[in-house]
Amino acid sequence: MSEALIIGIVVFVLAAFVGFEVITKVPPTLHTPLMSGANAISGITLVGALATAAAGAGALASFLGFLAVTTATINVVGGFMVTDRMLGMFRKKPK
Amino acid sequence: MSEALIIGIVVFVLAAFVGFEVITKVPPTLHTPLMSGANAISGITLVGALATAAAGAGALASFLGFLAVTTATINVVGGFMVTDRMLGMFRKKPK
Amino acid sequence: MTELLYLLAAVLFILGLKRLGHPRSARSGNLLAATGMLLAVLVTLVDLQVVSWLVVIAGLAAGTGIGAMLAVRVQMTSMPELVAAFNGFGGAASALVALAETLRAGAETIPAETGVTAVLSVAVGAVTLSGSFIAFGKLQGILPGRPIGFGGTNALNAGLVGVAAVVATWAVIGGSMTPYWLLAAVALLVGILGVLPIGGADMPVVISLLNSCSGLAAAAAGFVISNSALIIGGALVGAAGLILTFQISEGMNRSLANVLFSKFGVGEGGGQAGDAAAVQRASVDDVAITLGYANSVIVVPGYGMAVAQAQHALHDVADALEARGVEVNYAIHPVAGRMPGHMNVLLAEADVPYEQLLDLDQSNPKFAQTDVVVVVGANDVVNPSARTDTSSPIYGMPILDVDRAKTVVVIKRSLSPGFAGIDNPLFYLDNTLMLFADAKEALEGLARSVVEV
Amino acid sequence: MTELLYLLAAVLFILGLKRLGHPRSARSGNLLAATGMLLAVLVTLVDLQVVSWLVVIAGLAAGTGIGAMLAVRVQMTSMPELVAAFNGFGGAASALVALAETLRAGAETIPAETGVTAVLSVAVGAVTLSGSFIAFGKLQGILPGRPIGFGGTNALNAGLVGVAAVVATWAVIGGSMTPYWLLAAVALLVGILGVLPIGGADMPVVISLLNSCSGLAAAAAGFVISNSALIIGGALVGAAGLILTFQISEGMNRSLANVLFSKFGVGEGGGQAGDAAAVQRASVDDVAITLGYANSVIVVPGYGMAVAQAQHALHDVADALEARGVEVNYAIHPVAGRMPGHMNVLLAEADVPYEQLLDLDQSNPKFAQTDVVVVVGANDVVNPSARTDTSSPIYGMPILDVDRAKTVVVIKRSLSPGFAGIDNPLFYLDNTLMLFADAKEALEGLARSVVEV
Ligand SMILES: NC(=O)c1ccc[n+]([C@@H]2O[C@H](COP(=O)([O-])OP(=O)(O)OC[C@H]3O[C@@H](n4cnc5c(N)ncnc54)[C@H](OP(=O)(O)O)[C@@H]3O)[C@@H](O)[C@H]2O)c1
Ligand SMILES: NC(=O)c1ccc[n+]([C@@H]2O[C@H](COP(=O)([O-])OP(=O)(O)OC[C@H]3O[C@@H](n4cnc5c(N)ncnc54)[C@H](OP(=O)(O)O)[C@@H]3O)[C@@H](O)[C@H]2O)c1
Repeated sequence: MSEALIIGIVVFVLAAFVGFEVITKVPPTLHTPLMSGANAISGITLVGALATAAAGAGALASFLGFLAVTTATINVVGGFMVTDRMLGMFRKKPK
Repeated sequence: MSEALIIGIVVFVLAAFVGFEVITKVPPTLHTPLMSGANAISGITLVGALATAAAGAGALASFLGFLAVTTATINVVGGFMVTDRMLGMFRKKPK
Repeated sequence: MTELLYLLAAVLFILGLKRLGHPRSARSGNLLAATGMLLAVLVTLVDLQVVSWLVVIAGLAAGTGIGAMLAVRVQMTSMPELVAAFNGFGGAASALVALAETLRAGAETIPAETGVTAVLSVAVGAVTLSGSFIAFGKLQGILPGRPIGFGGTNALNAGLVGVAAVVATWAVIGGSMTPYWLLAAVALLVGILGVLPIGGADMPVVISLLNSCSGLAAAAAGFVISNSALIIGGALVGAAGLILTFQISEGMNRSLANVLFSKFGVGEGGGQAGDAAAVQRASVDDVAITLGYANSVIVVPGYGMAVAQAQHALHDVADALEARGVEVNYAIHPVAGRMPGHMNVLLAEADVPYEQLLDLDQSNPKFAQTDVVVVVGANDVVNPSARTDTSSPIYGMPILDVDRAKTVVVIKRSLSPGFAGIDNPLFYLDNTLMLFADAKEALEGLARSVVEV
Repeated sequence: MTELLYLLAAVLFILGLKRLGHPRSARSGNLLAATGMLLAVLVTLVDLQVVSWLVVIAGLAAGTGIGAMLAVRVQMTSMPELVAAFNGFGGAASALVALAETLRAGAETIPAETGVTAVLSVAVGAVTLSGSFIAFGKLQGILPGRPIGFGGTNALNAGLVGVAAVVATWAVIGGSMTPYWLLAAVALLVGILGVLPIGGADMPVVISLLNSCSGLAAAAAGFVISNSALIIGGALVGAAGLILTFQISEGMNRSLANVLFSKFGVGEGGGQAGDAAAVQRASVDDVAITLGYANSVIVVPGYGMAVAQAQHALHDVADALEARGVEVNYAIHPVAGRMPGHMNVLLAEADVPYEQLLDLDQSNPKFAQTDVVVVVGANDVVNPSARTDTSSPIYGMPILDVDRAKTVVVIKRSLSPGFAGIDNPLFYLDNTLMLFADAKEALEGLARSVVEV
């Protein structure tokens, strides 16, 4: 196994533990926004998509890269915005 | 900054988060055993002590290595044993 | 430096997720996570040797435009399906990253261990994509909400997973692009056939599980391109999403396996209406008198309130009653409506005070001491057969025990069943009055009449 | 492979710590963590090119012998100081690892960034060592338990920390061993002067904080020798220990800063006894009658019960009372005795049923409905001046409100004060009876007399 793979595994396992521990008993009201926020975070794949798109290796790879950036950006931007909108509704508007 | 240092920092931060999250509200009865058990885990420095002692680089370094192995082993062996003894007393003995 | 900034972004994700779990801090948590994401993207753009800026900028612009438009435009009631759609896009992106990277590096030259992670990313990403869009379709009503499938669905799916495993092995050892494309196709099929047989009521669980998958796909893509931000962020969401999935299915009183493989609620879809002669009807004025002379009233809102957008009218009725000295509370069932928290959001929009919202455990002991319960467009969540009828598809689900109140008023348009497609014995009880009307119209009428009695 | 096995060991540590926090799983958690440690050590031994097996084996054997002997031999009442001693050894080991490694690699040749981590490891490890042994001395009674120090202690310590920082910088840029040795010496002094001014009652907090430090020292040593097991394990303990420290000081109703810098309980050490003429004395037989005809009795054990080893006699009295139909419970204050959980351990040893132990929140509402409270060798934890006397050193500490019971019986040898060195107004109340005797003797007498009344 390569060094990079091993380090990746160590980092993955630790981060997964953090993910498990960080979510404690969440009130049902917050299930949807939390799901939506976590979903936006999984759009971190955008960083990978940028790397791929930037490399510009051939038409097909570029096209895939473009698609990847677009879809990932939809996920990120839409995800955080809609979560914010949902959470905004929980707050009483000042009259 | 070297690659190794950066990876070390990433791993350190993630592990610290795990440590923070893993300890939730602990009943006072368990404060002492938990402290004692955590203390035994910090004896992991024994692994480093072994590496140093094994290298055998000169009398002084060897002596320091020997001391390090001894003190770390006291920490580890004594720590886990005394924790177990404490926790054993919490259990009702079967009559 | 890049790595440390990625770590900072990851820390922001962690703190954001943590805060998202608590009512007071949730909004700031979302902002924190978004800040982390912005940081990660900026760092990447600065750090990269960008060859084709055009592709990058076009992609970012298109994605931002589409994402923002969808997020702003969509109706409150459609938010769950929107989350599903976004999630599908995320899965697609991870699969595409792995495909593009394999293509760029050359399928012949990448080492086997990178191949393994690429294959994982493609497979999990594609399942997330197709599964999420089937969920979207079910919630939007494009596809029928009821489970679709035949006897051997589970077996067929198991077979497809086997095929995917073979194709994946081929990809890792074969050294050509063909099996990668094939794998993506098979995985898309697995996602479709895996979600179709699940009833629409369980979609929140499915979406949450697919969300966890999209995290894993991102982490796998991170291994392919050796990027720690993807690995950490993906692992975080993979794990947190899994825990959340268990919590959501627990809130619906279902086990995860049961949700995924049991075709819950194979009801007739449409469902037949009950016997209208057997119920006691009441007019708006009858109900106004009953309410006006009560001491305590509990309102139980359901999906019908959301459809009719009757939350403001409901608040007006409550105000009128409170002006007469009647005590008014709201009992919120955890799965009332079509997404967790649906009722809370709508009532908050109508400025109903947070303190008046009672959850299941708070409200159930109160019904026996309550004069009138008003059920506004709710059905399954107040169906007593969940307590008594072992053959009912919702048997065992904790419900709001409104039948214990002195009088129950049910406001709905007909005797049609709700989501689960089953009849409701509550409607035929001696202490139940049925007010057949659109929720908004009925409540507007009530608000006027209550003042006059 | 080594790295993955280290990761497995770290996972066992994490699971072990998690389980240690819950009563049912605590013991298995400790075993899990110990298994992880064994794994890490074996992996290291297999992986290393050991040059000097003699040094390695001698160290392991000596450490195991000493550690096991101490762990088995020590009295229950001395466990906190034993934990302190072990912790000191751990800190020493981390400092020694960093020193030996710097020596081996050559202080001239190691890069600055390794120097930084080496310096951290030496400094934190040395503070942990000396601080832990001062804590040990205070708890053992070798050093006086009361705070030792003079007005400028905090300032002096701040100055020493400054010196340490200068020496550390010298070490990083200087390229010789001298500043490393010097740093170790200064850090030892900081540990001594930092802990001396802290009262013995706060030692559990101090030990827990030093435990967190020893984790950080191990992590720093891990950076020096680039070992992920040390980094993960050390960071875990560093963070978990810090959280635990806050919880312990919270349990004692103190803030951490207050513990470290305020010289709490500068009382006269010995403390004077109160006025014996002002109290109502009672004999064993008087108390036996009072208890025998009560309906409900709550026992409040304290440090005196531990000293007298009176837990078995206490259980016999409770049995005799229960045979007469009297309801008996035990109220356990979180800091009764000399370590958290002290009373629970002793009562468990005497087979007192777990259900009869009430904590502070459970017992305080009960006292007003209780006929007789028996205080066995407790003092500070039932001192009402914590509620009322703003000048008292224990003002604000939550206490057991035993003075609210109909009758209070206090069993102790004299009117001498307890740990905090202050008099106790409880003893002079009209509803308090003092039974002056050794706790064990008094309770053995009571067990006999209660049967006869
Ligand atoms: N909360 C979630 O996360 C979630 C997600 C997916 C599924 N579900 C499922 O959805 C169901 C929720 O229960 P529920 O009691 O809220 O709703 P429900 O059982 O679906 O019943 C809603 C009722 O509202 C009535 N209605 C519809 N439009 C109306 C209008 N304009 N005015 C007045 N009434 C109207 C309908 O009767 P008429 O046609 O006679 O008017 C219908 O019976 C549960 O089965 C739950 O498992 C929940
Ligand atoms: N739990 C912890 O973690 C911890 C750690 C360190 C310090 N502390 C401190 O320790 C104190 C604990 O309070 P506490 O009420 O349990 O104990 P305490 O206030 O220290 O009082 C103990 C009493 O027991 C009596 N005693 C001693 N030997 C006895 C014997 N053989 N028979 C009968 N009585 C005997 C003593 O009075 P006579 O001499 O008159 O008999 C003394 O007044 C608190 O101040 C706490 O802050 C607690």
